[in-house]
Amino acid sequence: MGTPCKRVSYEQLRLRFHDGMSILFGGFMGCGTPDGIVRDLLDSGVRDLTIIGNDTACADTGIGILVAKRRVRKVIASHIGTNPETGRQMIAGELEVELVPQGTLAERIRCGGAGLGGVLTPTGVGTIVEEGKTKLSFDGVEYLVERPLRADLAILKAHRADDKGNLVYRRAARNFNPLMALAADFVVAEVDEIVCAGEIDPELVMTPGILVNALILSGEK
Amino acid sequence: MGTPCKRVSYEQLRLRFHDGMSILFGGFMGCGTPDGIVRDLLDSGVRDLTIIGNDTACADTGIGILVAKRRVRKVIASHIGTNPETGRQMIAGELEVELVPQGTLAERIRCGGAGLGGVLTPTGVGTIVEEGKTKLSFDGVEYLVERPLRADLAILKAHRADDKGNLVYRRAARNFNPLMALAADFVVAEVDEIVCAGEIDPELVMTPGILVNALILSGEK
Amino acid sequence: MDAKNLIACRVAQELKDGDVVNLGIGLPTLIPDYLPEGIRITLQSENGFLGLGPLVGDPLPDLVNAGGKPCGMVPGTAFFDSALSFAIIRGGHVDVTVLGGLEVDQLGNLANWMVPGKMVPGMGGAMDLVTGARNVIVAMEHATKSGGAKILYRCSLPLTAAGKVTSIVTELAFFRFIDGQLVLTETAPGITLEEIRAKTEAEFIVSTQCCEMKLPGSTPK
Amino acid sequence: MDAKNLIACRVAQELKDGDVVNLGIGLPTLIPDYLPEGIRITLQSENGFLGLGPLVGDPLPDLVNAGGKPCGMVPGTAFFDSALSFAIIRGGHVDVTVLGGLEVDQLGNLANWMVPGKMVPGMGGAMDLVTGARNVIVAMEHATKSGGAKILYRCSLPLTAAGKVTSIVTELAFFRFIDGQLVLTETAPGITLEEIRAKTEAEFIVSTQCCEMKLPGSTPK
Repeated sequence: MGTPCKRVSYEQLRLRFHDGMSILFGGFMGCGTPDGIVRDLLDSGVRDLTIIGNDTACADTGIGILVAKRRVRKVIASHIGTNPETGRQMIAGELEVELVPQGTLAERIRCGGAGLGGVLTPTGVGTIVEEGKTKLSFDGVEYLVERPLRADLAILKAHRADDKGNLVYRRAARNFNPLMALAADFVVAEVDEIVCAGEIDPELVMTPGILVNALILSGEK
Repeated sequence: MGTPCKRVSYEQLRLRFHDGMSILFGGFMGCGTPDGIVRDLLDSGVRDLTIIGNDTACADTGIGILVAKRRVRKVIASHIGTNPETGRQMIAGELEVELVPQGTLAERIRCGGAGLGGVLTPTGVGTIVEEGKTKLSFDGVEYLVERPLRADLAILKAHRADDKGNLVYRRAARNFNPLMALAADFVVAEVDEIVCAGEIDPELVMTPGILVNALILSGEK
Repeated sequence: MDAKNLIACRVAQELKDGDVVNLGIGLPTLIPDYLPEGIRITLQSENGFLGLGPLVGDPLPDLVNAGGKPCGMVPGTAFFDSALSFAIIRGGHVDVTVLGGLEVDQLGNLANWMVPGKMVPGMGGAMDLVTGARNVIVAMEHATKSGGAKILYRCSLPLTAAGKVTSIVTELAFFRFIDGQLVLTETAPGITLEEIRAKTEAEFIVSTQCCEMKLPGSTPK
Repeated sequence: MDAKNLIACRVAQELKDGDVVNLGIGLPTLIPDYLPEGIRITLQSENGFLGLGPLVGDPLPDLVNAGGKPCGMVPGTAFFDSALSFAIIRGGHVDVTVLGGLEVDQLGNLANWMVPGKMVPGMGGAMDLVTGARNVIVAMEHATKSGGAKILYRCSLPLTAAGKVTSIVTELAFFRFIDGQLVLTETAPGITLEEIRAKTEAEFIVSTQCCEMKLPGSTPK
């Protein structure tokens, strides 16, 4: 990672795609999802994906298009209601869906990136979410042990990057992106702008560049 | 918290001090510790404190002066080596010290603020840190269950605040401060400057104002 | 005033100056229109910010609410990632969450995220909100479209959380959970106790102070 | 070159371009002076930043290293809180940690944080660093001041972590842990195998490729 700039082309990025891979995707109803990379995943023909993120957006937005085009084998998300294709394929038995409370999803991804073996959360106790999970009680309060999530690839959307890969997200597009930056074997961010190292205020960096393997300049394709 | 400004005087803050209380203090070797509030704790005569933070600085800096002046009953920290008073009182049996690995300390405080019952960490497995703790194994890896830490009061140091209590830390003074902002019943930040709401870029806020009960303007005393 | 606006208006009277509030989609989003004079609340948006406001003028890029729709922000807004967003929610830093319900029962159980075999949108952030917020207000129409009871002896649908509901507001009645018991505290204008009993399956106590619902003003601001 | 500089110089040759490195206090801080031409590393500072550099000119407020001393920063620096700092450390995002040792044993155990009854400074970040970093290099003088062995059959002092050391560099020898076995791979200039055996309690294998330590150049940059 001592190279002068982490910018790559879609061609170079495609070397990281393979059938059956798992992908963490940033975004919340499409806001903060790297649309260019999603479109390239679609164009690449890669399939049997496991996708992990907050929601499956709509059938024609964000990550939703991969579901609609049947490239996905399994979804791990907190919400699928806005994409009717996800529910339809799930009920038809064509798609495996694991629903995870949103806060638990954030913690599980955080654990995956932080070397933690899990967290104890009260969320889901007394509901079907607790099925099959280890439970611990302390001081009379029950908690579920929720285990880490990681993926082969994380695809992020940031607003600005410097050539070392330091990232700045914009407004509500931050959401899951900073957590996913630690939780995959390869991390690529699609960004609107790439500046020189030193041009981003070090206080403002939201994801340190050492976590980012590659940058795609938005709309470059 | 709908009042126009959260700024308080030391006199008002002192109403929150009481003997035997627990205090989370920001800072790392004094950097990021609110020196004015520490001095006021000393002047107030409050004693039998439990203090929780990274280290006890030196005998004449940061939180260290409270130890040196014997106001502390218990320390929970990752490092006490730079303040000879802490070690001396500990060995003499005058001060209880709980040593916690720094990353585990961060997670325990984070759990305390985030409503989590604990985390599973590999840190400390096979060492005396595991004594008395629940252990869980998953996929052949052992983890310690580390439990949350909270306190009656959190004392933070930030660089800028707006009148709603939104905080911006400066450089390496951030450290434990943002975690502690969620983990105490009352949270006060000593700041160098207070501006109007709207004058801090919303992207730059590192601790949302809803978490901060009171602001002390640095050097105000 | 129709049922939804009546419910929103009544819930708005419950909010206190300075409250941090998370509003679910649909009916709860009407609540800010009915806030009493002088009551200022801070709206939390689970996709990662505090300071949600109505959309004024053109949408700003990446400024969307938790429904993915363009929105505004107030001075003093703070953006953050999903981990901090749910640390705030789960950690008890949200004073009030208002959300819809499919079923509520007399144990304070809520079901609002799935109808097995029919509708499985996912829980999104609801399980964490209901588990972590200090006050959980269920704002919903009293009965189903076909006239069936929604306030039950026991929920039949999969739960969102067990025993966490603090109030129920419908177009007919206001119920509070007091010491674990469901208590009717207000009846809507023109509604008789008999009508409420007829449309409620749950056993409830009628408060000795039970009175007519306070609905100040009538038209939204 | 004295022992400390020899050790620092040899460790520096182990670092690869782009490595993220955490250096303990004392001897390890000499390492950057000996980096080969063209090798650029990023220094992680556990108090909360990536991009530590030497102090140039006047100190900046709140810019201190993990020893609390004023330091510099490079272009592209990023600051963050202690939770992210240790997520980076524990999560395997630090390529190399170099730290001193009181004892190391042939199982890869390290003891470097306390001498019961004598010196209990605390573990600080060491337990997390040794648990989480991909490569753990112990850089220390081969024997105690009184000539006692420090590379032992089994550690006698409380451990920092169990079985995590990957290399040991002293002024006499370079050892690597290969498939769980301690292997001598290099001898310092002018040092005989007999001398190393005499000063080492641990059992070790001599690599068939064991050679003289490579120490390019001689004076620090």
